[in-house]
Amino acid sequence: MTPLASYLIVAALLFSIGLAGALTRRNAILVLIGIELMLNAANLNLIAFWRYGPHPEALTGMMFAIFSIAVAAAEAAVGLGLVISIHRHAHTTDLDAMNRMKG
Amino acid sequence: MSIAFYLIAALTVAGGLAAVLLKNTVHCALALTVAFAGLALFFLQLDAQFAGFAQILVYIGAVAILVVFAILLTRGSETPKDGVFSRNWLAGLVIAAGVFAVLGWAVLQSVSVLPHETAAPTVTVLQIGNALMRRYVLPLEIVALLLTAALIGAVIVAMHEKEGAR
Amino acid sequence: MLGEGILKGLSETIKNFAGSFVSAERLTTVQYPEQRIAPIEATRDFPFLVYDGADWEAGMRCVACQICEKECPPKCIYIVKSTDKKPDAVGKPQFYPARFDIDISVCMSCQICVEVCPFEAIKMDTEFELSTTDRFGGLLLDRKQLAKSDEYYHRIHPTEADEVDACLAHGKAKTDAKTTAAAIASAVRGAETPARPVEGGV
Amino acid sequence: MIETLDQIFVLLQHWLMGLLPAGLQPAAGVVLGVVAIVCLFPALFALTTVFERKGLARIQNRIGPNRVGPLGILQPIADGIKSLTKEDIVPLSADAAVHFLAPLLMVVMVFMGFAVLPMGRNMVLVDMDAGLLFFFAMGASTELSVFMAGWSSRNKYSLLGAMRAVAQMISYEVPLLMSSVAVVMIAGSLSLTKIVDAQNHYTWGLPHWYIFTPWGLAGFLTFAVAATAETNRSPFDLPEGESELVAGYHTEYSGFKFALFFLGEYLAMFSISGLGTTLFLGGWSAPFSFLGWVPSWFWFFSKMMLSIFVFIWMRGTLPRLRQDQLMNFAWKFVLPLTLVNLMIAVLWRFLGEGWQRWVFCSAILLFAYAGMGLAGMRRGHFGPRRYRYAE
Repeated sequence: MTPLASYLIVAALLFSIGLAGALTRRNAILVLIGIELMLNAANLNLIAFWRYGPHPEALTGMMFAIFSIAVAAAEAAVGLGLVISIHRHAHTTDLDAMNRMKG
Repeated sequence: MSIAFYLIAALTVAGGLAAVLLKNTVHCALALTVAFAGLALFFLQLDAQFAGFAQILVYIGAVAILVVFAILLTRGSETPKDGVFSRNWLAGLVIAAGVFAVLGWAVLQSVSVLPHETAAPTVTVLQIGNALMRRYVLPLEIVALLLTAALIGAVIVAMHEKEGAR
Repeated sequence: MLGEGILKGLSETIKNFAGSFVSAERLTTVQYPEQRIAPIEATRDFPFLVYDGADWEAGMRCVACQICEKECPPKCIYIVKSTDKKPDAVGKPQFYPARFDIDISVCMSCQICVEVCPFEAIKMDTEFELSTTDRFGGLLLDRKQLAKSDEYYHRIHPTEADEVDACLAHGKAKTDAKTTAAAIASAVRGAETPARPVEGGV
Repeated sequence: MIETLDQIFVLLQHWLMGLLPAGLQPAAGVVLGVVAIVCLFPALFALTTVFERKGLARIQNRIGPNRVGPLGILQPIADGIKSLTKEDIVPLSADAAVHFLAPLLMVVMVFMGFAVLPMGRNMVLVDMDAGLLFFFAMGASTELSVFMAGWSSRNKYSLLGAMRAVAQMISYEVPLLMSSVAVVMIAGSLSLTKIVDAQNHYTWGLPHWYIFTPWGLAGFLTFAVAATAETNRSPFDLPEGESELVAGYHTEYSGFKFALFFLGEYLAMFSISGLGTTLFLGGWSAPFSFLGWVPSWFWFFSKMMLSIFVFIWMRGTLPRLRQDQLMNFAWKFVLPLTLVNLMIAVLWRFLGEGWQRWVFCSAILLFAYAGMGLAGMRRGHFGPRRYRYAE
């Protein structure tokens, strides 16, 4: 197996773990944690492709990863702000309990 | 592959698994930081120093702290009595397994065409800065705008009801 | 201007820092076991029992009236009254404490025992180095350990001791005067009507 | 001779490496450097604790510890023996694993920061291209250990202290980074050795340290404020405010684990002082060109210890801030000032040589400082305490 393939497998595994977490946990914060893991797996893919790609000096993959890190930080801030807001409104972060469209 | 790769991979995957499986939410957040640290080590192994340090600074220094703050603010550290997994956890697990199967199959199918070991590129921070300021200046500005919007948005979303109650 | 107070404070502390090296009178503390500050006169910590004369057991002013035992808020005084009477310093037969214990680990130095004592027998000490390795027995003082001479009392609290002496002398003078007056009166009465028996003196 | 003295530690390392077979030499070099750092800074920590106690005592017109050894110099040894032999208490309801990991993580993360500090000419463990970023990444990780300590103790004071500490460290990390960015912009590098090299030249015998420029002075002051808050030192020691929170996040720690936290705090102080020295005070370069013969590592450590003295001095002077004053100060005064300072640094870079840039930059900075300070004072964000009900 080439090094790139093993990185890709690890990234795929991490992505699936994150997806499973996001889909199966009840707590909204845990869902966000799962999404963060998925984003990170994608970052690993980007960096691995950059490193073993044909033109590493162009920095495309690395730039993509850096921007993705910045975007993920924004996503986490807004997501957790939403969770806190929902908790204040509904007094729970259990997603199964939030089954109504009405506030 | 070197031993270091397997060690880091084991650390990262174990951290990720613990983050989605543990009962206590704060433990999940701490396990998540282990996964983040493992990923940062991966970045260092892939000669992406800058991205690795940025990963530690942003994810461990900010996102993980944000997550634990959110957990404590929402009293999420108490384990709920009716289980931590949602009602349709089986469906979620099947979907995730399916996604992994597809991804893994795709990777294994393309092993033969994937490039082999290449020479390590030397990337200085100066090059990254130049790239950010020349070729990627538009995305940089957009990210700056997005971060500002996110900052204001997060503040407004989290503060809104308190202002209304006053 | 902004930050001026911080600079002022910093200059003040650096003055202290440097000054404490050059002038010894700046130093507010003493090197305790070697250097000691004499206690001020009103110092008080734990009670002790005053005795007159040379023999602590004979000269004990305490007559085991047990008022202090009753008044003590934390109940740290324990007294056993004697069954017999012994002559006190002036030769008058009195009860005396067969046991007089003060648990100084309980005592709160309130001085109430001193206030209520009608015989000026219990006073406050200035001795504070009482630490022992035995926290039960070592801190329970019996009457021998508590007994301190009148001279010691005069040494640690001179003004207060003089007042007490004056008060005692005054009381004694009053009683003396009463006894003498009664004696004279009875003598006079006896001279007038020798047949009547002598009435009680005091 | 002078050259040898300057490079004595480097030569020592090379000599020790030469004793080993060639294959082991690179690894041995790193191990030797790590061992040197791991031995030196805790020793410095021990000395600093006794100097801090004696310095504070002198500020309060006392003598300070003087019983153990001559002038009390052996006091840290006595303290060390005491904390090592004390019972290690873990609360029954505590999260044992996290409770155990928190002090270790803290000390390890703080030690990592020393790896990129140039402590003398050629004396840097890893000359990283992104050294400053590495330093801040490691510094950011200590926040998590503080949270872990506070949360795992299951004690309200610990948790409150930890939340205060984390909020404070996050708030002051922004001005800390921003004031360093000004230096990075002027020096054109994230590598700490290159930053020192950029400051290590002289005109008329005087050095080109960044603190001797308007933006550098402002940057240094904001950096110092942020560094004091980042290391939880007085007057920003709210996380450990003993009048409110017993001992903050290490309330439930005793014995050796408490000693590790104590060590971690002081090491953080050393590393942030070293960073400030490197960024603004010319690192290991001599203050005058005629003093160039003095070994470079001497200058680094004396500058570092001087900043430690200032830390102690401030601790002996300033009263503790209130939580709202702390946050207002960070977000409404220090952060805007660092942002203005970034602009000033740009201006400085593009105004070219000459007296104009000195005047312009100083004037704008003074105006910003006075304006923001007075506006904040008038709105009561910081400044003297006002009581609503009592006067």
